[in-house]
Amino acid sequence: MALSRDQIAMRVAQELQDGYYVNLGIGIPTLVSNYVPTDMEVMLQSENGLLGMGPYPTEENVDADMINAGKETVTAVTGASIFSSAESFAMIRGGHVDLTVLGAFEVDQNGNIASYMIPGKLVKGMGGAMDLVAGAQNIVVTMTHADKRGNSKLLESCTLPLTGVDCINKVVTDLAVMSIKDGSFHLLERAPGVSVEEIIEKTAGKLVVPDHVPEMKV
Amino acid sequence: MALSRDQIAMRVAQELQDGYYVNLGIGIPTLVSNYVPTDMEVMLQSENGLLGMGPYPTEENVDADMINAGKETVTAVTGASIFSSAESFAMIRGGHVDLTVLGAFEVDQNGNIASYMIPGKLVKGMGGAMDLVAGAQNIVVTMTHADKRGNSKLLESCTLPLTGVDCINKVVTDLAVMSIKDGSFHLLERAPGVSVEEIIEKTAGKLVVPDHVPEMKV
Amino acid sequence: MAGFNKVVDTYEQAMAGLSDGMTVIAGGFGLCGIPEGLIEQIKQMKTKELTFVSNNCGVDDFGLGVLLQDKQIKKMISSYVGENAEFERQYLSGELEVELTPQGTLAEKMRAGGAGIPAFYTATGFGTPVAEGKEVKSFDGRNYILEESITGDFAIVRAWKADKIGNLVFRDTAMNFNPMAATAGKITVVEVEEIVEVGELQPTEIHTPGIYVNRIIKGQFEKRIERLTLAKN
Amino acid sequence: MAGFNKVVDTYEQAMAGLSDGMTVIAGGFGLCGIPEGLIEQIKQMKTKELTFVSNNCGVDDFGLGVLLQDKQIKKMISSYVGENAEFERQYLSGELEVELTPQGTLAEKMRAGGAGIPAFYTATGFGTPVAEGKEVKSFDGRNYILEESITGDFAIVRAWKADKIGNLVFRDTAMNFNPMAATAGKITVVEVEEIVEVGELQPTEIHTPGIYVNRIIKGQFEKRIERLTLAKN
Repeated sequence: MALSRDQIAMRVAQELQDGYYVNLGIGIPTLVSNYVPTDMEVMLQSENGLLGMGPYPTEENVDADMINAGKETVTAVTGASIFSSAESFAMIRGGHVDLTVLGAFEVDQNGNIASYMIPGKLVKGMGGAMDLVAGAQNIVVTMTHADKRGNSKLLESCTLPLTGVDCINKVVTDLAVMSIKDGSFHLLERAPGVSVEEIIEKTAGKLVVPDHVPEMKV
Repeated sequence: MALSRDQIAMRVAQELQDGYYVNLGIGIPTLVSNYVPTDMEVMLQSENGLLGMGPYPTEENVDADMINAGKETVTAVTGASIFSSAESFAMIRGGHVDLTVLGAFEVDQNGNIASYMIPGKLVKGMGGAMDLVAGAQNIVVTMTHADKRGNSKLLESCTLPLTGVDCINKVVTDLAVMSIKDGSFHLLERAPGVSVEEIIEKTAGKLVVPDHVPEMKV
Repeated sequence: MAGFNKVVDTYEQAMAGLSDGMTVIAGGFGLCGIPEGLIEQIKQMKTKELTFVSNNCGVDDFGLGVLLQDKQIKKMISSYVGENAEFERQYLSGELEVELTPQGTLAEKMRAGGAGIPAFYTATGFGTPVAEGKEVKSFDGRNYILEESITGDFAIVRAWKADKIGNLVFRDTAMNFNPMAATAGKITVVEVEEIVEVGELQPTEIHTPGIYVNRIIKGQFEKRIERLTLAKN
Repeated sequence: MAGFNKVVDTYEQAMAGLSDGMTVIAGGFGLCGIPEGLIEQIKQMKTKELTFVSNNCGVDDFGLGVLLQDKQIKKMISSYVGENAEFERQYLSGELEVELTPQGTLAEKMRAGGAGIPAFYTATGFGTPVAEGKEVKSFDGRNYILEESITGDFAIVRAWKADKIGNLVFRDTAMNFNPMAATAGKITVVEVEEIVEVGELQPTEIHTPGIYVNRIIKGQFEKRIERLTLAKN
């Protein structure tokens, strides 16, 4: 069965390692913070200028001056640092963040990503997404495998304006975990109960399928 | 009579204005801080990362972590800020310093300056001088009008490797105050008792001399 | 003798000299850390044809959004816009020009503007619509695009504490774009929560040295929250 | 589980992995704010053919100067060098390569290296020997040269206080090049005067966030003064 949003986040959480600095995008990526293994420490970077983002505040701790990149009120963990947007993106652009998780409209077999603009609709802007995909060495994209009409979002070539080129290594969808290299998607894991055939059918880009495709553990 | 080093500094101090941020180079420029008019406030920038440099410390206040760009022990005035070298030169390169005073080997009629390198001698480096001359809008060069052999240091074209091009507006020497514009030195003032003829004789570059050349007040 | 005292008493003095067609760099991220009173003063002044450089454009009735009603803004240079209806209307009708700029590139353009760096290379945006018309150069086998810096006729900044000579400290994530904005204005105006004695701010804890600041005014801030999110239970 | 604890107990651990031919970026200005114990450790390791990026090269018997005796340094990238006799001898004999770089350009090259900016334009050095072989471009009628960024295999840094997760605070003008150096090393090693509890450093007062730091060691510092100057009377 296709994974829920929380299950996708749980699977992405398995990509974390102890001591990782992690930037989580808006939406499913944000949920990943709920599933950090208890024997592990990670620090969350929020691109508006906070390293060491903590949970949402209680009502009495709400502070308009303490928000995250999604403009939500948050707290800072003990040991957090706060800095300017230039410093924050120096950190991101300079490749100092260990893992970036973000959503997308489309990803293609060459690691290109389209995530900020649907022509004909109002363009609201790329925010920090272009910097994040250009700066990170290690990016996981989370999204549904296909759109509501059943069209694949894993393409031979992105159709929408790009957020970045040749930058995505890994995609976790509601159906599968795939790596991207050498111009192909590589099927690594399938969602529990989901058949390899369904994944093949819903992947428009070139997909390399090994003999054995294990089920994800979520 | 030719001015002493302190008299040159006194004359340069007349270029100060209330509220100026000023960078003073090593040598005669440093002496300028002794002649800031008492009805005026200026703040001294030291390019190793100090805005608001104060006087030398007393013996009990010496601190190895508090030095100026000449590596001398100094103090900080009340209201000083301390920052990194990148921030310090952002300030300098960005044109935020109101006045820069520095020494030179040669200056020419096109506002070029040579101050860091004599071929054949050991080259010790330009330090911050190239950034200072490129960043400042308002630079005063202090030097003797001629070298020990009587050769003019105010040239048609610098002979030594340049520190910067087309960047010097004003020169204060032991003999004269000159501005530089339109490819010429312009004689503004002469040292008390120094004749216009002597200045003309010791200026190798093109010198525009007005009918009346007032004596400096030092 | 004024010396280094940069405190002004009125918003009129704070924004004196702003005129039609100027470029204004504004600090703030969403509604966080914005110079509320300076924006209101610009609204009062009815200055037109302004270009604003700001990460966002506020909401309908708060932040830079309030300047849309009288069509004071000609152009926005931002990374993320469109949290309000009037913005959308003016944008779609072509009345409002928008130059979308990646957030990190925007921050760096402001910093570069203040730091005398006219342009820099970044991988951000290579191969995307952002790269259109820009120079591309390869370093160590990777492609980068050339981005030019930004400076403004004015910068409007919100800080937490200032001393009267313009040394600034920002509060928590209200810092955001404010330090870079402060460096990039020909005239930098800072609206602060508190004016403290000179010497009260420790030299190494100052975020923005006073050299960048021209005018300081003590403000009153609503500090509206854009997305209130609370811990469950 | 190590988590974010970056404190090491020995200088051997601090500099583990340094090998012949590597590039090391060092903080410090003259003898102020230099990582004394890390330099001594490199001397003990007898690592050769090193390139050092540092504003200066110490004096004969202190700072980076001590690495000259065993000819451990192949190349210096600095703004001002030659405060010692052995340096001069090796330089003039061609044993030591020196790349003179304007001080502000050097600071910006380190910052750019850490910030993922491969190159930037600056007016500094245009028309001088520094510009030789570099691209020139005009912006708004002024000429600028293209300068490439610097990164190192290691960065060695001196800080005042660190918490165990690597957040740093620098003391007075011992800050100088240290914050940029910290961002530009593949492995950044910090020698500190004091290790404090996590949480003791205020989030907005941290000069270098821990993300840039790989290893921390508590040092003992001589803090030699290069030019003692005292007030008269």
